[in-house]
Amino acid sequence: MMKSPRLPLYMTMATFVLAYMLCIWEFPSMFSSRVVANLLTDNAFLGITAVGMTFVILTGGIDLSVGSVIAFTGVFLAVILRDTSIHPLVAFGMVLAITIAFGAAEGAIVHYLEMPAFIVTLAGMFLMRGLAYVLSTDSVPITHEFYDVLQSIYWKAPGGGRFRLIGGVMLLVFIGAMIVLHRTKFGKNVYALGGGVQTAQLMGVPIARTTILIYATSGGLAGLAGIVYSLYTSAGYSLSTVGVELDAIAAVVIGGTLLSGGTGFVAGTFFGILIMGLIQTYIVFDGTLSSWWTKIVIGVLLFTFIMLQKVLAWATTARRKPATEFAMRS
Amino acid sequence: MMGGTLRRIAPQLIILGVVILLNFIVFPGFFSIEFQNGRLFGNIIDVLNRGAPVALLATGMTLVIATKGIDLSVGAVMAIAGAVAASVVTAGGGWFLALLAALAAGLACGSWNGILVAVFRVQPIVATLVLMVAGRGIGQLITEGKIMTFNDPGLIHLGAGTILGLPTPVYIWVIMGGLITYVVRRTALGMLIESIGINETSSRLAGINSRVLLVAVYLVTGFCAALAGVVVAADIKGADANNAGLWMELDAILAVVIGGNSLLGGRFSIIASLLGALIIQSVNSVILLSGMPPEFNLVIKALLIIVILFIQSPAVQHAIYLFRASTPPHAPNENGAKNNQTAKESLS
Amino acid sequence: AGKTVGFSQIGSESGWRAAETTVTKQQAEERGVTLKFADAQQKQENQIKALRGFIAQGVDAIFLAPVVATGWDSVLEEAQDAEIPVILLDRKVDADPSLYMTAVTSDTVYEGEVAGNWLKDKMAGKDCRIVELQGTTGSSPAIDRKKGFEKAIADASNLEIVRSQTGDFTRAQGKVVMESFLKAEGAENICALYAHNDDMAVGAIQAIKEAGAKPGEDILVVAIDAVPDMHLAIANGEANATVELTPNMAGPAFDILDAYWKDGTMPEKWVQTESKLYTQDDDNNAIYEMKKSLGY
Amino acid sequence: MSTTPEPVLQATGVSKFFPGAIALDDVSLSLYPGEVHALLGENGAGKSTLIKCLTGAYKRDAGTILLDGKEIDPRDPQGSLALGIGTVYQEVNLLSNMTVAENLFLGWQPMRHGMINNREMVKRSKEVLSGFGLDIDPSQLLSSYSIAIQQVVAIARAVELAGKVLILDEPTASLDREEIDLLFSVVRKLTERGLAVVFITHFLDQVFEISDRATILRNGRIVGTRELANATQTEIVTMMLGRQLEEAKKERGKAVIGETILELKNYGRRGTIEPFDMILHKGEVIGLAGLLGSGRSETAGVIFGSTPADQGTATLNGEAIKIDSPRSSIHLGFGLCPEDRKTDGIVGDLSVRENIILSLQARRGWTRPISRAKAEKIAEDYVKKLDIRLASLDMPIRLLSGGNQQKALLARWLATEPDILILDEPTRGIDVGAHAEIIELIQTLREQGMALIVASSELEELITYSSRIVVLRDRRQVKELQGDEISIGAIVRSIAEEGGAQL
Ligand SMILES: Nc1ncnc2c1ncn2[C@@H]1O[C@H](COP(=O)(O)OP(=O)(O)OP(=O)(O)O)[C@@H](O)[C@H]1O
Ligand SMILES: Nc1ncnc2c1ncn2[C@@H]1O[C@H](COP(=O)(O)OP(=O)(O)OP(=O)(O)O)[C@@H](O)[C@H]1O
Ligand SMILES: [Mg+2]
Ligand SMILES: [Mg+2]
Repeated sequence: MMKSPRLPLYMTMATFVLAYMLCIWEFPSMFSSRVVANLLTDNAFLGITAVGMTFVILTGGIDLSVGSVIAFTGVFLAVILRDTSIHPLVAFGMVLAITIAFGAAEGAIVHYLEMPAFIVTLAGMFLMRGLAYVLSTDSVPITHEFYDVLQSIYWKAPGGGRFRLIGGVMLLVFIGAMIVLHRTKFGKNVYALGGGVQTAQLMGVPIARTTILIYATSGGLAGLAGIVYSLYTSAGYSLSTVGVELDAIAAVVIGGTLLSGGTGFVAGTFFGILIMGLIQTYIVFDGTLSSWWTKIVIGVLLFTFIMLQKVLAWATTARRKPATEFAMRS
Repeated sequence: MMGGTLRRIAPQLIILGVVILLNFIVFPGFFSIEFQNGRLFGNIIDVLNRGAPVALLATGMTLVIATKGIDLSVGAVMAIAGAVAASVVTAGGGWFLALLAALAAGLACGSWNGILVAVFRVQPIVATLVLMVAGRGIGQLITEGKIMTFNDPGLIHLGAGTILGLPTPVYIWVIMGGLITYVVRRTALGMLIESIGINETSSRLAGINSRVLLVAVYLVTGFCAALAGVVVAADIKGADANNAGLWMELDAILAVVIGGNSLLGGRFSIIASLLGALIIQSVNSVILLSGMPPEFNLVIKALLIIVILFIQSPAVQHAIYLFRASTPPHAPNENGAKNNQTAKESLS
Repeated sequence: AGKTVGFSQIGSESGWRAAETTVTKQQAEERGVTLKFADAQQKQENQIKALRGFIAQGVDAIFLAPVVATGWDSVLEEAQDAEIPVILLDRKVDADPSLYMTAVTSDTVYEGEVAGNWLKDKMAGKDCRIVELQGTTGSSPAIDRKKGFEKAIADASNLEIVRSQTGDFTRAQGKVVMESFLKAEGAENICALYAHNDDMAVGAIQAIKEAGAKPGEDILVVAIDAVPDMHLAIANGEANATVELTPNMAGPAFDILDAYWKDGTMPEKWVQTESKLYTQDDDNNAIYEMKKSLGY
Repeated sequence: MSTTPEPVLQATGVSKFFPGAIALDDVSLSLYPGEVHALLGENGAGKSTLIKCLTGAYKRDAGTILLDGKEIDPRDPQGSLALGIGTVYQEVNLLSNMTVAENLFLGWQPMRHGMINNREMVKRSKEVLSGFGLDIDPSQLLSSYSIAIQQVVAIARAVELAGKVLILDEPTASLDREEIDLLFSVVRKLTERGLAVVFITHFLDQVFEISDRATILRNGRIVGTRELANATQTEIVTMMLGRQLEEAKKERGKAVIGETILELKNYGRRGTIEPFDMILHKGEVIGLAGLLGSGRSETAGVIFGSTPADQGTATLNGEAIKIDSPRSSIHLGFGLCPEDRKTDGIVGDLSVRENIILSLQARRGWTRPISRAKAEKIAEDYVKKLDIRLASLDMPIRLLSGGNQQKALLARWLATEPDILILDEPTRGIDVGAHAEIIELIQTLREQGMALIVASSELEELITYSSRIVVLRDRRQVKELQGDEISIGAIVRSIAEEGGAQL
């Protein structure tokens, strides 16, 4: 029998499979290695961001700064690689250090100043985007040969799909996150925080350390996403990835994680990302939607997924027998 | 009662004062007000006038946030309402009809959100995300992606007109904010809303109809957003569904938080949120008047907000409290209430 | 006949952009081409996704109105691999020219120059304090149009930009920012407004009127795009000049495709559209009527 | 007993101030290895505050704490846990979003190759819990178990973590006799190993049963510490209350039972409670008895409509009614004071005053607000009547002590002046003095013609006021006792009877 905590996860997976089959039924050419490869490549940076977002949301927080952090990372890398002769790997290290520190600072403010995460990270969002502007308003191309090397790593599948390095990075991040969340003390502390900060504290969870680590993780993963994005576009641009935080949140929530914290799975987020990617692919394949219908249809599809999940979950729990297995022995 | 309100909004008043002082420093003519062309003319008037959309949004948003919810769709609802108003007047309907139609559209949007949240139990942020994405599309559908320009003087008056020299939007937000505050505080609504925001289960078991209240709260927000949408459209004599209210939901939420309201629901003060809206507008004013290149806009805004929130944060407020009242030594500090969230759980 | 073209549009952030979409769809229909339209909502990642989607579908050609100049190399390579020609509309990209067939764009720096030159001629040596409404910070038209204008007035010491702030390309922000300019400088101390697009100019005109000054006389107004409402403002004497950015980029692009499909003719790498200056000397009412139906 | 001269834990001069209240004033406490030390006092005396200061959950304002003679300064519960102080706080403080096993092992999970060994964790959880007589699936979510089971899990966790000191704050409040016996046997084993146990409760019988010494607090001050071997209950109670407790226990009323008010036929809810029949008269009290999880709370919920019945009929004063929500039943004159006051009862951030008038206000509707003066008066009335200890009516209710919160909730329902009042564990966490008062209150209400349904694990209390007792097992009514049939023995027997006489 299904265990209830995993139910939303299964629902998301079922929804994705169902939706993909419907898409193929309408556009047979959607069943191709290209589409699958594109789903992974195009959503790599979003997926990595969403992993960090899952961590934050599991603790009952939120991180609105990720989109700006990605943009900042891109611009920073582009400017550094343009103006200095630093090797990209070193630059990656630098930018990760900056974004992790930035995230940790947000976490520290959330914890020590007792300010709501929504607002702290909103200010962080303005700040990082602003810093990106200050570095460069122009979009700056990246022309380092090391980038070419990284970009030329891909596996061309039969059917023309290119499975690129960045898709692989995303998968690794997901797997790593799963291990951390489910098999480490830190992971359990994340869930504990989401179940109630006060309670977690009384149970001996190190609140300060966990909160700071969580936002540092989110910041760092946004930094990694920024690196991936810069590989994806070979450029840094201060106006890029506006609103990505909302996409990430939507993916996390579609993946079955509760915004109130404490319940959810990284794997769900993965399918949430795929579902969002599928919606966009579908719209491109359709190709008849005007600008405004595009928005309306995305909204409607989002709504449909949420409702489908609710209905599936409701139908499954209604059929479930009440849990009578347990009883007191006397 | 009066004293309590004053104490509640004191931090906001002080911050507003400081930001306005900052305005005065970057632009010494900030306080000058002239009467020309039948209207009062000055930066202070601008702050009051330009603060209207965010103030209107913040009024409704305060209530939604008090119920532990959030409404991301207000910007999109503004776009819809502006588009509806514009299309009614361009189709020959009078300004009043246009206003009614826009408000009806706002109420429709609000009830959609409310039903999703209250009946289908979708998390507010996601429920309203749907309309945030789709709503702007609906607005553009109505205007077909153009800026729908109109010339109806009645409608334009709502955004760009003046009454007794003061811009009309100032009246609109002051009256709206006052009215809702009055209704909420003179009836039991305020307490009931706070109650469901703090503990919905308990409230339901105590006999409160949380469903109806939730829907009502989203209705009010939709209404306020529609009003804001009409004001914004009337101001530029055109419905710009692409840009009207874009990202303004964030400013509205910010205003509510600067107003000292907890995003975790419960106790709220609309007046404080309105002050929050004025603070945000004053910050924008500093940025515009400072003459700095626009690249720095966001950095300045972020830094000012961080400073404001820092001053307001419970930890710093507490330190100030301790500093002023040095007896008893460590008075109300408890390790337990580290996070805002923690305050929600009982400690006994 | 029976060709399919994918069109990745930036979004629908302005009336001009809506018109470009409308015109492109009209052109496709006239020529019997199936147009697959994808709106990217101002996001490059969505445009890349759209391009990859088009490639996966195997369209015959791709139109791309890129949101930003950089970052297209790898997806353009994939298109080239799949032997799908790509034509850039309205803005250029930073990639190797061999990766796309051609670019049908205006010269955005030049647009700014046209506007600047008009003002320079108009002032003819008289002192003039200019306020500038910039486009969205960081967007390439904003950067280019600023650059072009500054280049044009660089040698005119009588012209000086005294305030410059972003109006986000929108009418509402245009009005708000102009209001603050008017307060900070005083209406009588501003001689001209240069706006990076017409929408902002139209908003600013209202602010000028509300401040009790006469736009077009007390404060000269020059902007770029030539959208219908701006023609109307010029006709009413409330604005002075605008530089046209035609929304019909698709027409030339389809012509190029037709030629290519017929006998393999390769076009020039850059097809520049005209940046025509409209002033109060033109019959702006007539132009307004003509443009009104174009979906601006 | 203080066999070793060195105390394992010694707190001296502990003080704690809250705005408007001095919760602890110069309190000292010594714990010796191998002793069970009871901490006694009225509701709001400062017991919970004291242990929170000991574990670092609160920052104390003054005082020193020595553990094994060395000064310690636990800044947070994490610190005290690391020092070997295991604690069960008053309300169940576990994480309902995690499984039972995860709750048990949070922070000290069994590791293998640097990763949590989930299988081992579940296995060991089973072992630990079976030591407490609990045979449940530890890989299920904690929230799928009743509050009592959660309480046992919390105790088990604290016991496992207690290396030197175990602190139990009202651990038995929602437990039945069996579980209490098991708990006591575990406690005895621990003391044999040399642990010191702090035990807070309002059940004096249990205090005398298990404790060696007792420290009594009143209004945040130490009244004294007594060896229990040579102390009497009366003596202790007098120390707690600062006065003698009048023995005002009334005879179980043969009071006039009025006409039928509520009649339920074949009433039930699938998966929650088997269909049952019930007739309730004005002026009578029906007691619901049963073991943990037998369905007492469920019965209450179904009648009140918080988990509406999906079968059967209800008749109120002869008229057919449909109860589908608490709202509808409140309008019909019902009231339910819930068992889990933290999640179902209090609205933490609202003031005590608002909490008391909440239901009344909900019934009047939002258009007819209760004026502040009137609210003040109602609240003051009940504060006096129920002896609720508070600094001010305007303080958020979450700052009240547990027992006082419970009283405020009772006040909420009394204020609606219901015809039918359902009380689920009404005396949970209530002190000796108030306990007697509440029993008396139930009697009075009944005499005034109110009909009551009371669910309680305290059989002794139940039989003093019930005119009928319904016994439940496995979420089914198995027996109804009336009049002279009512005795603790009879109840216990029908609970135990396998497949006993059907109702
Ligand atoms: N955070 C707080 N702020 C203000 N007052 C508080 C706070 N916490 C507790 N109090 C007050 O301190 C006093 C002692 O409370 P405490 O919870 O220690 O009582 P208790 O002895 O455990 O009572 P009970 O038997 O009801 O659990 C009470 O009057 C309570 O109202
Ligand atoms: N949501 C639920 N799903 C499945 N089982 C539940 C649920 N809620 C409660 N139960 C189970 O139903 C049984 C009845 O619980 P309940 O707490 O109502 O009993 P009770 O007789 O009131 O006992 P007590 O109040 O002393 O714990 C318990 O075994 C409990 O674990
Ligand atoms: Mg207590
Ligand atoms: Mg119960």
